[in-house]
Amino acid sequence: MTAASDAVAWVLLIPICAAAVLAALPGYRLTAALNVVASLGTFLAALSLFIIARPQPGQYLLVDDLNIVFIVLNTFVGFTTSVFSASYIAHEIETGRLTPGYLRFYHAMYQVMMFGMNLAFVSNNIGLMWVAVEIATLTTVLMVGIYRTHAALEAAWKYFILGSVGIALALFGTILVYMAARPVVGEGQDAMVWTVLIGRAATFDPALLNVAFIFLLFGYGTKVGLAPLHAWLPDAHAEGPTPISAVLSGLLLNVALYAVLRFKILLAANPEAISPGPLMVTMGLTSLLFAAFMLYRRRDIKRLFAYSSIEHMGIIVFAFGMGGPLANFAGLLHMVMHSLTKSGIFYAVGHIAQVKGTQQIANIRGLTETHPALGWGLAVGVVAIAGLPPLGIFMSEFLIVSSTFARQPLLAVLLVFGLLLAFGALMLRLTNVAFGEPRGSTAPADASYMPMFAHFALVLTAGIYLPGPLVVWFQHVANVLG
Amino acid sequence: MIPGVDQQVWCVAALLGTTLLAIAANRSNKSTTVVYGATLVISLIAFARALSFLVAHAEATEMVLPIGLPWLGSHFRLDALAAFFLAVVNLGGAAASLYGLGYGSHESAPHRVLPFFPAFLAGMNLVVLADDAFTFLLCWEFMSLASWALVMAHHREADNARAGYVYLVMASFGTLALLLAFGLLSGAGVGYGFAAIRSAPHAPSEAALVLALMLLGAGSKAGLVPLHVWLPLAHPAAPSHVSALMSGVMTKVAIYGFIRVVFDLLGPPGWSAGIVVLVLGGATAVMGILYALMENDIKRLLAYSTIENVGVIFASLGLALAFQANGLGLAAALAFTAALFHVLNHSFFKSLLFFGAGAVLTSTGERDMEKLGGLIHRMPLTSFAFLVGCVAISALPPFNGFVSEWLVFQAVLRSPDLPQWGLKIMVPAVGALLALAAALAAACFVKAFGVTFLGRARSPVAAAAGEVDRCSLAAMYGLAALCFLAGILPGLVIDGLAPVAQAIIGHRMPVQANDPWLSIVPIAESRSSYNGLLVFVFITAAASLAVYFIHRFASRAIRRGPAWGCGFADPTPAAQYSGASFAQPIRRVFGTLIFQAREHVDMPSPGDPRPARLTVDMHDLVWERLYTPLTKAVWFFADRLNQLQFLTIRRYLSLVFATLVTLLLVLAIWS
Amino acid sequence: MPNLAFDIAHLLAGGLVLISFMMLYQDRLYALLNIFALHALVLALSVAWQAYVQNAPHLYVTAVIALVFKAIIIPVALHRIIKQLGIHRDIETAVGIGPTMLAGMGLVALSMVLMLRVTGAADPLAREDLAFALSVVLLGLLVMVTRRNAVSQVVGFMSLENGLVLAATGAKGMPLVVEISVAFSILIAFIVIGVFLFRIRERFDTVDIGALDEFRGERR
Amino acid sequence: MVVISDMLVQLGQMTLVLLLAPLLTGVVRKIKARLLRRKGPSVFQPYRDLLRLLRKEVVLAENASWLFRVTPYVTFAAIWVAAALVPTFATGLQFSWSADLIAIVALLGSARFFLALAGMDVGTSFGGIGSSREVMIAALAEPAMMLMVFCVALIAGSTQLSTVATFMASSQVGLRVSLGMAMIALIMVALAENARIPVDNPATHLELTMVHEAMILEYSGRHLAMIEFGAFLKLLLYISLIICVFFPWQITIVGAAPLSYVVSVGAYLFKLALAGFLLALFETATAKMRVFRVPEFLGAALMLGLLGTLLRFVSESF
Repeated sequence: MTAASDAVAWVLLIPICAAAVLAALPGYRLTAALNVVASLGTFLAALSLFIIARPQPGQYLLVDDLNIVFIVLNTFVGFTTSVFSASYIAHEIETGRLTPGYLRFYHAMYQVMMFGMNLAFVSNNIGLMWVAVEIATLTTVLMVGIYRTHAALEAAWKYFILGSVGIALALFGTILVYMAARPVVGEGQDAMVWTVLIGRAATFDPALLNVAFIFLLFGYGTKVGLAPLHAWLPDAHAEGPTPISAVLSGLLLNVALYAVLRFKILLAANPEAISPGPLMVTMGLTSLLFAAFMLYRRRDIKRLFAYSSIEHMGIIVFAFGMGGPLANFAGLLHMVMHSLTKSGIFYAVGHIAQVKGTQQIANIRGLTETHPALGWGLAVGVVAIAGLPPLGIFMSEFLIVSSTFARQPLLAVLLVFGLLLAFGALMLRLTNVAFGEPRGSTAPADASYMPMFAHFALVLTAGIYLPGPLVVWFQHVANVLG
Repeated sequence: MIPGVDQQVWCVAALLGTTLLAIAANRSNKSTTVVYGATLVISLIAFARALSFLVAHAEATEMVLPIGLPWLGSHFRLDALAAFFLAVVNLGGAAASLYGLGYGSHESAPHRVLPFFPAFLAGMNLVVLADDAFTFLLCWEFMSLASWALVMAHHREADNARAGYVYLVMASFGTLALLLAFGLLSGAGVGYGFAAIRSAPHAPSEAALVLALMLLGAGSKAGLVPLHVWLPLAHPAAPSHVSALMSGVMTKVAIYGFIRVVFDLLGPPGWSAGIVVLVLGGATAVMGILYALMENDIKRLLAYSTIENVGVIFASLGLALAFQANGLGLAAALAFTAALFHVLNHSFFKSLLFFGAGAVLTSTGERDMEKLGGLIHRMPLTSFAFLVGCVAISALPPFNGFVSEWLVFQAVLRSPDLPQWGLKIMVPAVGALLALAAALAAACFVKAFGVTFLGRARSPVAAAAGEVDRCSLAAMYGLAALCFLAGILPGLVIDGLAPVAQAIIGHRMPVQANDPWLSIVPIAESRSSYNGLLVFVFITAAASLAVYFIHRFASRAIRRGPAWGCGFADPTPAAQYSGASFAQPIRRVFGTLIFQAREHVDMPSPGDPRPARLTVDMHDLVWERLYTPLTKAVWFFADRLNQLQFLTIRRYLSLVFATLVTLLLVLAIWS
Repeated sequence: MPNLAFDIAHLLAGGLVLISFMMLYQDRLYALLNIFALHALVLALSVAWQAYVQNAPHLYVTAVIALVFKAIIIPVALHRIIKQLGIHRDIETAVGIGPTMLAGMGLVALSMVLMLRVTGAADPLAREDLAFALSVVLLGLLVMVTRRNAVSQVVGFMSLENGLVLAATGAKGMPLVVEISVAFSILIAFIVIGVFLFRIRERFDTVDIGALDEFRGERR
Repeated sequence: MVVISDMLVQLGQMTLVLLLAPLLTGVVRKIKARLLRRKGPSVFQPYRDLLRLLRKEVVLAENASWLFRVTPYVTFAAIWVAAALVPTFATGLQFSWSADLIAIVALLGSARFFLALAGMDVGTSFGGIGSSREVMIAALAEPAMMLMVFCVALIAGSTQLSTVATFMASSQVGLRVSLGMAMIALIMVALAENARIPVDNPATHLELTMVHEAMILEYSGRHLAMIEFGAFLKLLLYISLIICVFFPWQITIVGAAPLSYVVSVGAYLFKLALAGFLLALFETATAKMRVFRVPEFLGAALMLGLLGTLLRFVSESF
């Protein structure tokens, strides 16, 4: 075994082993610390993939330019969220919303989920990827319902049912891809291996691929949260523990998106198949516009940002749908920035909701006065997510809009309309929450600000300066995406 | 040392550093002095460098920083146009900093102002320096963001929160319009660098679209009607020195953006574009000043007056476009110079007036003119400076406002040279609008000064007001002196603007320095000329002569007595003419149509002890016809779509199923 | 012989589609469960036939799972749930039977149109199989969408899943088929347990709108 | 030499307007009185009034500020400078290039601006009424005036009054519709600006109907004298302007023989007297209109000005 395949193994082994240990250990301080350590270990292992030579793609595992971006992002946000989670959960234990027993379950599930997501990224087998995505989904279902309140269970149930249908559709799509590949590649394992498929995709049957892509787009798109498949997303975000909301928005959506992208590449490699672009553009725009309108009537702060995630997923899918080096680059950048920003926002929102004892927007006011760090943190986050400079999302939106306008002016106008709508809604809420006459508790927040500010610092840096190697990398990936 | 772009960028870096310093020294009580002191020094240096660039007719310099858009870098460039606007920005910045040194000490929440003030200045500097689309937009929006934070400084007042919100949404709308414009300009592989955009050919249809988008984008920031609605909300909400910057300087940065893209990057977009800009400018000027006249909040009045001045500037830019499209270089240079001159002038007197309003605000705590009055006795120095500002902005000789207005009229009078009938007829018509706006402006500032500073105090706070601190006064008098100097020595300014016109239009106005007696002669002496200095000397001489003779040979006795009150002795100050009543004749003339103003008189019959009441019902039609329906539409759709949040799982599944089947159907039919 | 293999596979798959239609037609719960058991039985036969034809013994495992779990355990469990929870025996349909049947026809036609475009390079067995599987999947979804009753929705989901298994086994040499069928069985078990645990009598979403207001703070 | 003679002409012009202005008003008043079958005061009565006022002490309202005291001199000076720049009997005045027609309009605007402010200084309702009505009238009169300026300037190709007068005196003008319209516009503006009937009544003593007089109600003594003098000058200025632009016959082009100066002064005085007679005749024949009818009156002037400007293009194209 080479060092490289070791690193890949570590990325998968650390979470799964940690999950086993965490399921057995009592005491929340210890488990929280262990959770952080395990997440850090996974992150470091993933980071090492950057440095050392990559392993040859095998039957099951693969590390290439595309997924390494996702893995590193995934493990990083996983790590910061575990830090946030430690302080968040401590508060939940104090207030008695969670019992230590559930906590053990929570930490174990956290690591299983990380395992599932990492596996989805590194798998070279479309079947394995499907399994991994489903593991990640099902664990989050369990975590969403962890509070055992009526609303939480309802949300989890909705998530579960809609997710299951999504699972089924994605599987059907996967089978269809296998069927398309079999006459060319031959029976058995090989016809599901990604590296083999992509090499010979041009000779696959286009009709099968077309139908397959629609099913895959629907199956995985349910998890991306594209409208009208989004229904589970807002409730799951709003009712679960906030670290899970952060992970859902920041990571799980990316996992599903990654799967969609993989199949998009596959489809694009076949000249006779329909081009996936228009389909993705349509769904992206629909999601963007729909979510933008939905933002206006939100009264729950977490559900607000959940809809904002739908909106941004719409933008990202739109960008990838437009294709071309510039839009793909922008889409990738947007995805990374959205993950960092949105999870950062959820860190802030988690503490805010704890301090104020409510998630109702109407009951939270004047945060910059009572809790300057949280209030300004949230303000920076919302400003970032709304696409204002000098933060990273501005750059990606700039590239998406300007590159689209030159090619499809009408689409760009619609896009801009959606962006402006969403901007208006977000700023309306921010104005109420961060400013004005303070309302609600003014007790000092017992919060860990590090994860939040670390994320925002990264986003700020990226908005002004992207390191050269990273850019080259992204550009390369953008070219791969076609 | 050759003035170059690197020095300007260093100044910006220093400003950003000041921001960090202000964040770090959050609660220190010295921070006000330190921050404003630092911004004062930096702005002065930047101003001096920009000015020396203009005077030296230096070559444009460029630099690239490895930040911003990765494969492009951040391009910065200092050319004549940028140097002029940098001078405007930094002079305004320096004045505001000086004013802030005094005014800032009254600030209740300095930690909400200090960090953003230098950032705002830096943002405006950067917009002017930017030389690629990404950097430009980034800085543009950064400028908006910083000023938004300043608007939100006094966030507890609900009005301010709303103002900030409207402002930010409109700013974002503008930025997105600019984004589309740049998307169009940089399309088809041109790239985002300004140099590349400049050299690429642009089709006429594209040019028209870019112009429309620029009018939306830069126009919304500058305050073109009907995109102006945020301006009278946001500018007054900020602390006064920031209001001065926003009104006096930030709108100029927006105009810079318009000039940079339309004149420089796009090339002249045809004469019909000129008509559009011209008419929009004229309409904006009249509408803006009418709004101002109806206003009784002194800062809002000033903000509306900014809209008027922006209209004047756009009208003369439209003239420049029209002339340039027809190859009338000299006339275009005249109109363009007039626009720039007005940019400079407006930055002087609008800052001055906002400073004055700020002084009144600090001293009385009141912005409502109906509660002020008689301040000329309590604040003599402030009132004199404010008076200078009022005279200047009313375009009265010998101050600077008149000179730029005069130049605009001279440009209007070149309209017979234009070949197109539309222009021939529209140009004098817009000229009439501008004349109307100028006359109304005079009326408006008679009201502003008269109600605020003259008469008797209408409230105890006004009666107890006192003079403001020296720093504020120094800032006001500095600007007042500039208003005066630019008014009596306009030739110097015009010569200073020559390199800008040369660079952008390709022509320049004749050299004025050689004209006798420091006159200005835009075209030829037989055609028109003006000499502010002589007019000033004549008036002074004539007045002094009269004073001398009368005091020497006639009477100089004075007796104080009660004012004539039609037989009523000592009526209350409430019996004075108020701001609303002052505006009433003009409201009757214009208001019925433009504001749908209706007066309702409730006159009790004799013997009825009720007081008589007059209520005036006015409507802001732009809000009611444009923005309210838009907002309503958004909320209507939001409400409708919101039903989707409350479906049952089966219905959600049906949604998924229906979409899936639809797509499969499309696939079946299509392929 | 190959002809016979094809004919039998074709017959069984077509039978599945037919039984799906019967499910659409049913408006009695117990009858629906019985028909589902039949559905599972036919699936088991079909899978077993594929195992025989493809000479893939591991598929027998899938067949057994289908037979034991879906044709016996689940219907029995659901029978009990219906009794214990006292669920109405009539199925509340959201759309009338007639239109539903028509829609079902349309869906089958759609699947045929989509799948028969596939070039003959894929062997006809797989092609027909896929067309039938797609029909079953879509009909299963249709059942889920048109029925208001929780149990019948579960049944719809299971018939959808049967379609997946049909497709997977029809795909010659596809790996992981057994694992997938096991995973799905567990998933279904979860759903059934969920129905039982949450006492979902009539619909998946028992939560009334008032509760939404109360818990979500979102108002219509 | 030329410079000195030019200077002399300029100085002569300045003193001339100063001396003539009260006389013109006196003449108008006299003619009006005669038309009304009254005997009327002497034509020199305005001089006497001025002298009387100058010698009296000033009664200042308690609340009056420095602005109130400065304004009379400023307005007087501004109007005087403006009047001195309008060619009366000779073009090419030494300093005529220091301000063109637009600047003259603006100078008058300055005078009015300060006067309106002074009206608000004391803090009574009458001053306010006067000021607010005055600025309303000005807000309409000024654009009308500017349009007249545009019309004339577009025809003459210059805003310089000397050039305009020279051009108009030359034979290349002919009769033009647009010029006629501009002239009517200018006359209407002049009536409004000088507070004449039908816009305002200079002789009224009922506060509520006053415009100009209400504004200066608080003035007395030498201050009032200055303001009155300013008003005399303004009337002269407008009439001179009409003469200079539309009837510049016999105006002396600079550098002509001394005799021509005498002729042109004579011609100027004749034209002035004629204008004064017409003004008196018109004022006697019409009644003052309500204040809120004034916008319509001035709106008509504005329309005429605009029409004149537009027709100018039409007539040019023939």
